[in-house]
Amino acid sequence: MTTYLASLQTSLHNAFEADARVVLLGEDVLDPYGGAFKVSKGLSTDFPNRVMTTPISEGAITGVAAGMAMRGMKPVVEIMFGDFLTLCADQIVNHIAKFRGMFNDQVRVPCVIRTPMGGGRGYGATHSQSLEKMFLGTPEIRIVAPSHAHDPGEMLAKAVLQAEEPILFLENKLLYPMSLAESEGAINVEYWDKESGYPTAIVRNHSLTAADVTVVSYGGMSRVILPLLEELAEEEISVTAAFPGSLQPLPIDSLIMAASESGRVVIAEEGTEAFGWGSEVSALLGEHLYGKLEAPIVRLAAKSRVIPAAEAGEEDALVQATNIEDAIMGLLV
Amino acid sequence: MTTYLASLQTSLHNAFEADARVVLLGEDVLDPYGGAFKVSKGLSTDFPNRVMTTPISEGAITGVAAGMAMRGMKPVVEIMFGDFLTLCADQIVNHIAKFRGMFNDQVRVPCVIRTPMGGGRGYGATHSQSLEKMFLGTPEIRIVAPSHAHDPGEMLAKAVLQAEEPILFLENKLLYPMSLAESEGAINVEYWDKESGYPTAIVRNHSLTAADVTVVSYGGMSRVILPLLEELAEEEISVTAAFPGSLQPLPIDSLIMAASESGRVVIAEEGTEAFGWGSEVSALLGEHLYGKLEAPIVRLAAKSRVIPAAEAGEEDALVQATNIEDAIMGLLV
Amino acid sequence: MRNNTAEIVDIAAQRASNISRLKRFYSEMILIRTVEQTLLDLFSEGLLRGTVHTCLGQEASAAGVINALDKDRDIVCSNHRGHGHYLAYCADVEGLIAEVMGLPQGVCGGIGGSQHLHRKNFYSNGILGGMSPIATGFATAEKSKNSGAVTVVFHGDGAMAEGAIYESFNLAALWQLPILFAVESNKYAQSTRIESEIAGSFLGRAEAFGLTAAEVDGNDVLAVNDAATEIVSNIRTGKGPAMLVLDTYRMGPHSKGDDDRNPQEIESHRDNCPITRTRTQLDADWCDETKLAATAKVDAVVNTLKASRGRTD
Amino acid sequence: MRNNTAEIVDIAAQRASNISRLKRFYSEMILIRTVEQTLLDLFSEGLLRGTVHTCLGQEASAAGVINALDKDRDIVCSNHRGHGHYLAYCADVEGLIAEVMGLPQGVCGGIGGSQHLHRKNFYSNGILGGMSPIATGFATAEKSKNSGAVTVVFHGDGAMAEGAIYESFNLAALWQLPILFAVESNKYAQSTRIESEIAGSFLGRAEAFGLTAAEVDGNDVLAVNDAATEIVSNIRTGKGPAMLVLDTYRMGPHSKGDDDRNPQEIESHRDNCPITRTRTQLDADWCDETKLAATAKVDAVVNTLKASRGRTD
Ligand SMILES: Cc1ncc(C[n+]2csc(CCOP(=O)(O)OP(=O)(O)O)c2C)c(N)n1
Ligand SMILES: Cc1ncc(C[n+]2csc(CCOP(=O)(O)OP(=O)(O)O)c2C)c(N)n1
Ligand SMILES: [Mg+2]
Ligand SMILES: [Mg+2]
Repeated sequence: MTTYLASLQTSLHNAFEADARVVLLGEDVLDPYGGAFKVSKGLSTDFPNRVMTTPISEGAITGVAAGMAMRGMKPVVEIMFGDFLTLCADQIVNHIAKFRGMFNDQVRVPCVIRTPMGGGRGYGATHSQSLEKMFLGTPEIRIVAPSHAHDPGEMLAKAVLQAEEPILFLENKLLYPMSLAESEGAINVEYWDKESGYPTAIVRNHSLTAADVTVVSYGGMSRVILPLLEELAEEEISVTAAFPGSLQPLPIDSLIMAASESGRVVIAEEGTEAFGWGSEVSALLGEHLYGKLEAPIVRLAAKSRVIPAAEAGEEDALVQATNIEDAIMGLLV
Repeated sequence: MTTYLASLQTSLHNAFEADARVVLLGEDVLDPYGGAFKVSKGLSTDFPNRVMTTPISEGAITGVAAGMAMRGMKPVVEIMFGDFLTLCADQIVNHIAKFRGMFNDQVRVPCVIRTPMGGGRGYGATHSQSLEKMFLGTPEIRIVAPSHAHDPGEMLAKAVLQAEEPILFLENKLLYPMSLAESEGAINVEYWDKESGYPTAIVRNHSLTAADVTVVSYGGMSRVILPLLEELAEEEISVTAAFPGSLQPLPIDSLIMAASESGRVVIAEEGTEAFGWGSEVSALLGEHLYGKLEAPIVRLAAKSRVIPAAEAGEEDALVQATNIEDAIMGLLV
Repeated sequence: MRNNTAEIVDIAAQRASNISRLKRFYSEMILIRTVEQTLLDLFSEGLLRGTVHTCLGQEASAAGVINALDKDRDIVCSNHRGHGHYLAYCADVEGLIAEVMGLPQGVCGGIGGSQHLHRKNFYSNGILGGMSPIATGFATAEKSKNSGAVTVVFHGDGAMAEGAIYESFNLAALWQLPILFAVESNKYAQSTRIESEIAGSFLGRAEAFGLTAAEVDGNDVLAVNDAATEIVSNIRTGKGPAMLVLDTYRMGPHSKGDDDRNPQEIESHRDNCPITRTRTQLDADWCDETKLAATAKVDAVVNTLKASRGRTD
Repeated sequence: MRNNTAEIVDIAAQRASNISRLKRFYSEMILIRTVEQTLLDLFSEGLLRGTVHTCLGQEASAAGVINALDKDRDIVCSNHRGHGHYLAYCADVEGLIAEVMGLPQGVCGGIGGSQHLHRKNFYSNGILGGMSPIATGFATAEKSKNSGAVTVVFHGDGAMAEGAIYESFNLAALWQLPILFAVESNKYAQSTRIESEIAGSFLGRAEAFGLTAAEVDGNDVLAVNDAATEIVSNIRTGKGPAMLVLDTYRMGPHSKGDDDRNPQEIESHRDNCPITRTRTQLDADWCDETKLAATAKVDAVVNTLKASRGRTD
């Protein structure tokens, strides 16, 4: 079975073959290194002139990608760690996200900014964050994050080859080596919002029309949720999990539908809680499902402090399967 | 009556007198110019060595302020427009907000980053934003925004002289020339969370214990809400408005209390809606007041697109008093 | 003897060509100035909002540099003080004034405003230094497409303190991109003198990053155009990225009325203004007529625009 | 004759003093190397997680530069590859190893980890270039307090592509700050050679921003220390900010096992390693003993730490 990483690698390869306008730039992306997380491995060997290794200038290379996109190319820029998006913030927010609108719809900036997010590898406070919250809410960019239940390569192909808008494409460090999840045993995976190209993965550990609890989450957090659903199936606790592939814009109808399967919602994310992705999801569900929820929505997220390098500290800071399990159980008493 | 601007000016002056460790740095902050919005006017004349004009290097000067703070000074750095915080993002998120935690509580970074936010002046897409959402949710920084019903100078004094933590201090361009709001006529202002130094202003257009609707908002948005409350008083629609001085951390208990006065909540903010400040407020209130709200929470915010320079376009993009009035009325039918 | 005659003929031809270039540049510069002054007037009349950074006194750098370009394929990235660049690029008086007035006839429908202009290969943004990575990306794309296009990006002296510019220098030099960094050094950033903003030297900075660099009297429009033409041709023929520093002086306020400079200081630059200097080299009557024509043109545009928003003088 | 004798005496004294400095530096460098190799071993054993960027081959810049400082008041800002700087600063073997192992005895309680160290006036962060504004702020504060303290901030050659550094250069020169930018040019950034990362010249860059700049053989510990001592003394006496480029070579992998360089290339640098070079100038037996002592010291620390987490060899 192919891994999350291999799916991305193959997808890039195919995109390069499909469209000569596609280029990739980033730090250390050339072979034999192939990028810090190996996503571009093999690419520069096959397409030597279209893979550009860059100096360590995250801000400028993001702008360069945007400039190339505005002049007819389809650039993919790799930011080595998602934590470094802080350095790209001005190019993303005040340039990339602004051009189309402020130039009165006369330009397009179809660039893809790929970056790995997340902790769990002991990298410490500046290399483990989930900083997407900084860009969530910025008009005119799409933010995408394949979960363990997605085919990340398909989503990347969509973003690189077809999208007209700028896309922040979030990968997850711990998912890279994992095999893609499939329907198997108690677990059933289906996809909603397929036409968007960034489907919402609906994962159920039951075959009922109603569920005990709905878990809404995304990206790397899925890694612990799928095994948890298997476990809970044995205890006959039926859970529907929704992992939107598109964090922004959100597939609101799908989330409402998934939440309605149970009326009991747990939102889990790897980043911190306040003003996070889950805040918007909770707000939307609370507003739309007013009077229809069986219980208050529960949000789970990282503790509001730096992520320690030490293993125990890091585990304590980030949401673990047991936290999610406890929240689910808490909703069922 | 003193203005929002004068209150800030006086406060800085007093802080400089009170503590020799206080310094101010920023672009064009020297007299006679006194800063783009004149907040430091007069300061360099009275304290010539402690006001430093800087080159146009927002990222570096933010780091410089942090460095000075870590070495025993109390720096205030002015970022000319809040939109330029994108350029400070790495220093704020990966340095200022990290040091205390990742150095195991062995350092403090008591710097104040002051900046004006907001639109309404026709400055266009890159000079009119409310970008606080980018930093809301970042652990270990406080974000403060005096509204029209606050004494901004008092809050600034607290931030500059007493705070141990890094503070993002958000001013509002349209509030600068306005006289500070006071209890007057139908309007009654009281303050909760005073002990924090960043009080929650509770503004009522009634003297009842219950209200028809609660408006939760902050910062510049207050400018249109106070007159609206006066108008609504004439129609005998009783509204309680809550303007937390501290956007992060949020005074949750106060917001719950204010919301409970009516059970009908309108959240209004100048920034865009998705993943904004209001998302967290709506989520919190929805979760805490589960089953106790009379109606779904309503959020009002800027349209999810760039802010046009043209007047009509800008008005259309940003929340206006009529939108808030409509929302209040909508909750009462 | 023959040689001598040939030389004299050459010199005469050169002089004639210079005169014709000077006339063209004068026309453009006086149009720019008229538009800028009109915008300040409209602001005073309350018909404009927001910011208006005018380039009074700096018209030569716009006319001189942009006329060194091949406007059909070359690319211009401009900054907050970009009206002159825009007009030198496309002479679209109506699109510009309407844009700054926030009218739908504006080149960006009034959405962009003074600092955010785009037409064909012209792009501006109000974030100082921020367009340098974008321009570097433009140049990267054009180089990879082998289009022969040159990208020029304008910065003020104050903006040269932004780190993004040096990241761009490094990239431009590493990748030998067809890009020109034009620095309009008017000695001030808003209220602050260059001595408090910039250490070292611009030329040294560019050279140390591997760019070729030159400096020119930015108020001598022919000199600017000559320098820019040579540099652009070098860039186009693959000689790598370059910087051109244009020494000039801002005669007007930073934006609308904010000017705390000593009036005597400003006055001392009056004779050095590129329009005054060009005028002394041309026929005064022709200049006056040209100026009148520019005024008439701009007035007509303004009247149409005022009418369109339901107001006239 | 007298002169000659005096000279001979001077030279002898100088040599003796050099020998004693060399011994001190050798001890420090061998301790650094032992710790770094131990960390790589602990990683292989699964006792470390995360990143470990070791400074194998670059020990001379840590020892040479940091021993030019007044450790009681001067400030050190370090980067991702900061273990050597840390040990040269405070010799805290246990605090460092424990920190990298994620133990509570670590200098930051295991929260910081390899890239985020702080003790007294030592601060490091893993964001390349990011500490330069912070260091500039330190220097601003110390200057305004008149403390006489000098701040040194270390960057690798690759990090020199970050714009924050040039904003800091400009500030440091404008404000004549007591700060030294030390560039450890090991010719690689992760997998990428310097030629693909950096255009122009480091010295030129610093000078063009108004810093004084010097370059030194970064593997000659005495030369490094001499150069740094002179520069630090100039800075301390108010001669303004400076840059020192240290030419060196990374002998180990970028972090743990990622090294695609040609082994022959690495081998060709073996004899130039600062420890090998220093050893040839000292008594071999003394060096061996010193090395053994370092190993014993580090082993003891590791054993204690392993025990404390409930494991031993
Ligand atoms: C990133 C950023 N910082 C600050 C500003 C505010 N600002 C606008 S123009 C200006 C001065 C610019 O000086 P300079 O670059 O010399 O250009 P000039 O105005 O002299 O043409 C400043 C500080 C801005 N627009 N963008
Ligand atoms: C802002 C930022 N970008 C990228 C990285 C990832 N990274 C860590 S070390 C490194 C290479 C650094 O090269 P150099 O500065 O030469 O230092 P060296 O590793 O050679 O000592 C990179 C790209 C980072 N930590 N921070
Ligand atoms: Mg200027
Ligand atoms: Mg290196």
